[in-house]
Amino acid sequence: MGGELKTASGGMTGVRSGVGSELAERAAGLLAGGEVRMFLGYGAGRTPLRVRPRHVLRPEAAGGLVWNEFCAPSLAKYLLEEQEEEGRVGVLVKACDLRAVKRLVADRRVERERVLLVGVGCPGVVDAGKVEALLARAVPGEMVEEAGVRDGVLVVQTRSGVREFPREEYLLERCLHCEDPNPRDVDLFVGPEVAPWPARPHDYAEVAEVAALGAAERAAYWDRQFARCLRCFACRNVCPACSCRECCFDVWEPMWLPREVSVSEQYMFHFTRAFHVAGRCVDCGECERVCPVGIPLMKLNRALQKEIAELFGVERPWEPQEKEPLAMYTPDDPDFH
Amino acid sequence: MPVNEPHGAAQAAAPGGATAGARPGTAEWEPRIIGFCCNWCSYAGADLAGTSRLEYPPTVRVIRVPCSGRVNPQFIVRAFQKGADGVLVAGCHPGDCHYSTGNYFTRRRLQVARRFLEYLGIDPRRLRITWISASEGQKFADTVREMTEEVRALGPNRVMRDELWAAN
Amino acid sequence: MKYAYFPGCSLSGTAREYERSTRAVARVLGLELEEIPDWSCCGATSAHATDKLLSLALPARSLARADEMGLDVVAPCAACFNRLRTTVHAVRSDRKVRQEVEEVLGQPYAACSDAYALPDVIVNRHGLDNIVPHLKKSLGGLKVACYYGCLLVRPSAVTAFDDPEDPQTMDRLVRALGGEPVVWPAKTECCGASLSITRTRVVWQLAAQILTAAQKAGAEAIVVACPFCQSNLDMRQVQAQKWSGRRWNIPVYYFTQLLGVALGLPPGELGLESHFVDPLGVLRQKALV
Amino acid sequence: MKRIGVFLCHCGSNIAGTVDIDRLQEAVRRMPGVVYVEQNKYTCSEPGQEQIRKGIKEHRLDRVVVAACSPRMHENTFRRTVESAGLNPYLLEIANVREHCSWVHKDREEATAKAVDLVRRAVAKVVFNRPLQKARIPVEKRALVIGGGIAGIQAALDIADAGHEVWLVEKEPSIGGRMAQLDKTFPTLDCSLCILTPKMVDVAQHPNIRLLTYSQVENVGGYVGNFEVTIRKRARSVDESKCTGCGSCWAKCPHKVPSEFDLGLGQRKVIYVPFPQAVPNKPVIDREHCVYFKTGKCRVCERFCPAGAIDFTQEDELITERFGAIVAATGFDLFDHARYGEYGAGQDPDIISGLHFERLVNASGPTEGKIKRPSDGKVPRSVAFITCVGSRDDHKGISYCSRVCCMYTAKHAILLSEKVPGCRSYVFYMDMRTPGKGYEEFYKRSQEMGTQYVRGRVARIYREGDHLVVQGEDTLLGRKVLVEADMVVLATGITPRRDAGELARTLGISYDQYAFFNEAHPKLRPVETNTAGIYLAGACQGPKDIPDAVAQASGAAAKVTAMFSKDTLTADPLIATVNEAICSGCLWCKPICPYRAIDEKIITERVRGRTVSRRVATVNAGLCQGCGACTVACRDGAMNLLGFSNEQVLAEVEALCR
Amino acid sequence: MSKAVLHLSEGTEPGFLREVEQEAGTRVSLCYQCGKCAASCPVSFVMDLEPYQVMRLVQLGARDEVLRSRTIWLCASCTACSERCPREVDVAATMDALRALARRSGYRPAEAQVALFHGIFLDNVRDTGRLHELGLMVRYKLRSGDLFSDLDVGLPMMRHGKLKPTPHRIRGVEQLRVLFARVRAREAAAVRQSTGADRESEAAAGGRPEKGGEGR
Repeated sequence: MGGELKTASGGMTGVRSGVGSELAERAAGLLAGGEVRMFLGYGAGRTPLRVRPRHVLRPEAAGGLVWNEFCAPSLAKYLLEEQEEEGRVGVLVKACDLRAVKRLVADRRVERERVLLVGVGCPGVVDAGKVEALLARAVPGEMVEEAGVRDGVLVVQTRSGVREFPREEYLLERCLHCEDPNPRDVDLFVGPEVAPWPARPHDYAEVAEVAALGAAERAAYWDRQFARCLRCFACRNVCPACSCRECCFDVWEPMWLPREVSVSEQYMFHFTRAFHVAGRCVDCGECERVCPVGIPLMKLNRALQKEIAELFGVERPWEPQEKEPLAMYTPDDPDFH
Repeated sequence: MPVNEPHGAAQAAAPGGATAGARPGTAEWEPRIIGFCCNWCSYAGADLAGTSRLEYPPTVRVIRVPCSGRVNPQFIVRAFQKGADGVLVAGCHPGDCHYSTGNYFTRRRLQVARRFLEYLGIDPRRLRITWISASEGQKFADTVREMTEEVRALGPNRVMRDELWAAN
Repeated sequence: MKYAYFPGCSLSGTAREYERSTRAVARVLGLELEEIPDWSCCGATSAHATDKLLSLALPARSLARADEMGLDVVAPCAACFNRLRTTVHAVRSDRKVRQEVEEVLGQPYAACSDAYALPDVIVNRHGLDNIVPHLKKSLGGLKVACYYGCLLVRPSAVTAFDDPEDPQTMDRLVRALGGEPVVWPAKTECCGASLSITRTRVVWQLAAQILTAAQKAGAEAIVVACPFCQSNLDMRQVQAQKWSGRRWNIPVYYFTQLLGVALGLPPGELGLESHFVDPLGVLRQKALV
Repeated sequence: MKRIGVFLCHCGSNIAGTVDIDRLQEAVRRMPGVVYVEQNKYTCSEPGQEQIRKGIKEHRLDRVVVAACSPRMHENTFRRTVESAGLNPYLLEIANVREHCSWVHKDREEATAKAVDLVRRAVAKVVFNRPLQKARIPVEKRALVIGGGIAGIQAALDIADAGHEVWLVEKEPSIGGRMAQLDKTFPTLDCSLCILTPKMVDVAQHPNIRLLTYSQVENVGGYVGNFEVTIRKRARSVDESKCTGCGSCWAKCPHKVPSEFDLGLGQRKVIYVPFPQAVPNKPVIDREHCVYFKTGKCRVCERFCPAGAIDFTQEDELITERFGAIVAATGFDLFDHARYGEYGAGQDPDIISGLHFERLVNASGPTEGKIKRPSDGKVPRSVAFITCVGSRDDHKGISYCSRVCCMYTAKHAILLSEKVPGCRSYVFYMDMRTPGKGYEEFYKRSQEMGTQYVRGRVARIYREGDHLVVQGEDTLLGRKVLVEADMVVLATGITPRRDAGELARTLGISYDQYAFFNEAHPKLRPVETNTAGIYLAGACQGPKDIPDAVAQASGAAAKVTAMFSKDTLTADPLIATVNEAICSGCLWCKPICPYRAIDEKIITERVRGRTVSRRVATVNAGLCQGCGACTVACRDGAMNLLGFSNEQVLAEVEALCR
Repeated sequence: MSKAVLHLSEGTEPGFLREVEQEAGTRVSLCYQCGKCAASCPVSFVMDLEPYQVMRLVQLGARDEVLRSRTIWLCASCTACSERCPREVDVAATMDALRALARRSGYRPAEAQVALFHGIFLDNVRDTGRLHELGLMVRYKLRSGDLFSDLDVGLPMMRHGKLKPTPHRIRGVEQLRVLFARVRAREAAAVRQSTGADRESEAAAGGRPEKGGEGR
């Protein structure tokens, strides 16, 4: 990746790193050639640590597209609204984003032919929330002026100086599990393939932590977590498996989820959200990343993945299955005593 | 997998006097169990328990559904949320379902739902899924009796209770 | 295979020859029998005829010692086997019964060890294929009526030894020894065991029926696995002949004695001298002795 | 706001005996939406129903709740009542305060509290009930009868005589079933085949009946009025159109095997008809034993067949057809007496079952009607009959009474004394059960002919020399008895066919712990099953004699013809329905439906000024049976189930938890 | 079988059936008089009541007639009846129970010698831990007065060494003594509890079976 510290700020006019420029050219070419009516990529964000989704309609505007270690958000869910317009849409996808798009296609909410997938090898992206929290504790009140990753180390410049964060500290939790950072069977691939790194196995360790507690402690644990929930529905909005046209939480009759914010309604919301994606969650971790109050939503999703793996022998429940585990049966499924 | 609390120990104090789960007016707390019974087998089994005058504790209230496959896990959460101390889902024996495959889906969904509720802190003994045929009136009565004793030992359900929310 | 050996009271008395032939055969077959230290009487019929708890507690005392030895129990005598098995079954299936037995016994008893009949151990668990290599002589088609009596096979839910109506364990053994087990209808008819002293006349009648049936089936010998059956058919055969006026003169062997003969053991070691009906005549005919 | 009327039933003392109806009424009056509450001693009676009609009119009720017995009993009754008062029949809910409350709880306080909850549940649900109309589904006016015994034959003839097309499928090469194996029938001693053969011929010649023998039902799909059935017509290796039934093939066939029809007592050729009066009188090649199929040689039958009808290359044929109704008449098997070690465990050739005796005494049987002992062919001088073998035995057999053994044993005794004068016949019985017309007189006739009836179950039977000894007890005397018999006939009990459970699963009907098919109601609906469109006839539903089997067959036929008398059937409206406004078209629901009732369709709608087309799910009202499994797969609740909707169930849960 | 009229409403004790069922642990009420037990019974020819007749009388509550019968003492416990009963009634266990009830209620056993034999057998076991056959034979002959039977067999048995002269005393005899005492104590408690029941039935039945009898 490389690129001097300065350019990493990704300012509108900054010199592009290698992949960034190749991406911009390809996007412009696609738009100019009319292959896609729009290209969905990343643009500079509010702070150097973050980027913002960028809908590019005109070839000349493609210059604003960036690619760096801060491109954490998944762009898959934006395809949902784009389905209503005619024409094909190009979208930049990392390996985890590709699983999200496959999920939407499997759920027949996005048609594969109307999407042009542009894959990019992902070096592992920064967990901006975590870094900002560390900074806030270390140098409260200071803004991030520049930030960049050089040789696997995140370097952040603030008013009082430069701080460095090693890779294990700055990476998003999901990247630690990433077995293959290069999206396969995409339409186009920009930049070089990235060498994979030793991935932490899917051993549901964090699920087991809570599971080991006694029943009362578990209930108390989740009470504390759910107590913080603002019901902002960010987790639902970002989730590729939550693609209903009108979510049951918004339906007035029947009132699945009363609007009152109380501990029992929190349980109803979180149980339902997790159970609705059970067997279809692609473990992309976006829900946990976007949750403003940091509720460990992946613990819920992975607990369900673990049950489904154990009960029905689904080795990789986070990969879209050919038949949805809870929409099929075998006569000799495990039974109740 | 999660450690379930031994009988009643972890469920705070024994349910003496009017506690959160007690019904108004009853001195001693009685477990409140919601039963989902499928019309063709377990509801008929419950009817048979009636015609055979088998006695069992009045702790279960039955909701008739066409098939156990109709029971949405959200109904179960709604029951626990609104004050149920136990939920019973009874269907036909696998292979005997009137709709041929309904209970196969019940078996899959509620296996996962039951373990997930356990993960969230509800003791799995509060949610019992069992198969009762139209000729098993005795089994229905025994199931209700066993479940009542188990839930009584566990005490009133504290999880998902607004009262608790107000308490701490 | 090693077993806790529960000989029972009659094997040191009226069934002396059953004890000696059992020991001899076990030695040859490499079957280790370790006598339960300080075992006591199983109570036989008198205990359960008097008090149910007594009939369970008495065997429990010896069974508790077998538990400590960590060995399953083998009982040559059908009555002891039946009582031991009933106790193990009762204690395992009912917690209340276990508490009562422990209270009366004055020590814990968890019914860990199982109890097996001697024919079951030798023919089924030890197995015929481990016996055939040791055989020295063949019974030469000796026609044998295998008599199981009642306590070995009934109640089948508890004894679980063989088919209660048509048991075949000893028949298979006799065939393996070169003998010819006859098909006859009184295999599991009772010989009136507990009445042999108090109502001897009844035993004569039952013995007569059994011996006549064996005779009609062409049996040259009867083989048994229970001291009561042996004494009622052998010892009282003479009396029954006087009482009924019939003649049978059929020798009654313990299956361990016949097995011993086929293993080439001398009659002296098998207690063949202490029979009432001459057991050696038939064996000499078959050049077995 | 809804105007709900609640009618509380006393059911005599069945409910009022344990539930305090007055306190219940007090509590119900305060429930939201309830404008009228009333008590009735017998709500299901005519005056009770009249009060409901009056209540609806006077109080302008738009919802009705009846707190009485189980909805499985009178839901339809009260729907008709409500409909006759001008209210849509589906605006009704039943609270089961009898089977689920008053009958099972003794404490009056607790029972009343529970009754209040159950009524509150019904009231909370009825608020969300919507007026529904019965859907109309077409009826395929063709009936399928499974099983060609007397019951199947009678049902087929009755339906065909009513002018409808009937397919009769029989597993054996010929129809006739168990009755064809019998010699005479009680109590009239008619020759069984003499009264059966005419009916078999009628079936073969009836223009409306298509007869498929040597065939089995493999798969049943669809639902009442529209069953889709796949039938496997096994290869006979004989071309039925050419074969004239002249019999030269089975005369010349060089190989013999034990005849199943004669239960192994006699032999049959490898190419055979099971019995001379077989219908169709067309042989079948038993490919398992046919030399040609093993070694490719022989083909004698082909050489001697004048019509060239032999066709070794014939394959099994799978025929699929649509049927409106199905009648199951698969008959019975006999209890296997090998389970009784004390009765010889099935090893002794002279200890035979009642059906064996029928074959011995039958003129077209293996011994041409002369009663001979299977072991050595000797004519028996004394025969012992034993009833209740297998029946009424919780330990080794079946707990129920098989109803016919006493009578056919009496018949056997009569036939024996007629055919073998001077032969002593003993019948060991426990209770002589003679319930039918002319049955007791038939028993008396058996006694008059010298049959020795000994009251007591036999302990054991053993062979002694060339005869059998039966050891029993005469409990009227209180003494043990012994009988020396040349032959013993065991009257073994009636059990369902060995594959009855499998067929029940194929048909989707329920069966009891013995695998007899479950009737809809033991007293009121004996020929129907819980699966609409599938009817029962004969011993497959439970042990019965020929008169009952025939009566039940005509009953089933009447039900079928009643269904066929209308062109369409009113289908239950309680089916799934899609709210197209919410439906995302993800079709997660589709793989769940066992009846393949869910499909996708494209709808076009105007959205923000533009016409847009999108995919939504749609439910075929004819196929959907209303199980609701799809509604749970639909995350956003677009798929709902009428009569048990999400709104209703949620309301019920909340009502019961308060 | 007594031919006296059985006054069902006064001459019988309804509680007797439940008492027997509890003691025997089997449902005597299920017996439907099929006779298979009697047909299987090897010793029914010496019994005064057939096994199913005993069951019938227990069902009817004819306590005296059953507990005075010879049948309950002559049953050889060969369990052919229980094995073959189509209603799964444990007839053999019922006979055991009736013997215990008879002894508890003080009925004189109709077969005194059988009861005596069991008593001596158990005393022998209690005193030495194992049964000493010779001791049993001698004591039984003296107490029953039947001195001369089996002498023709006794001598040859001696010769064959089948009659061990000395009893074998086990080490744990004390444990056995305590065991028998505890069983006796529990039985006495059962008697007190049942005699309470006896008093009501006694009033109904009129007259008390005479005391005495050898039963231990």
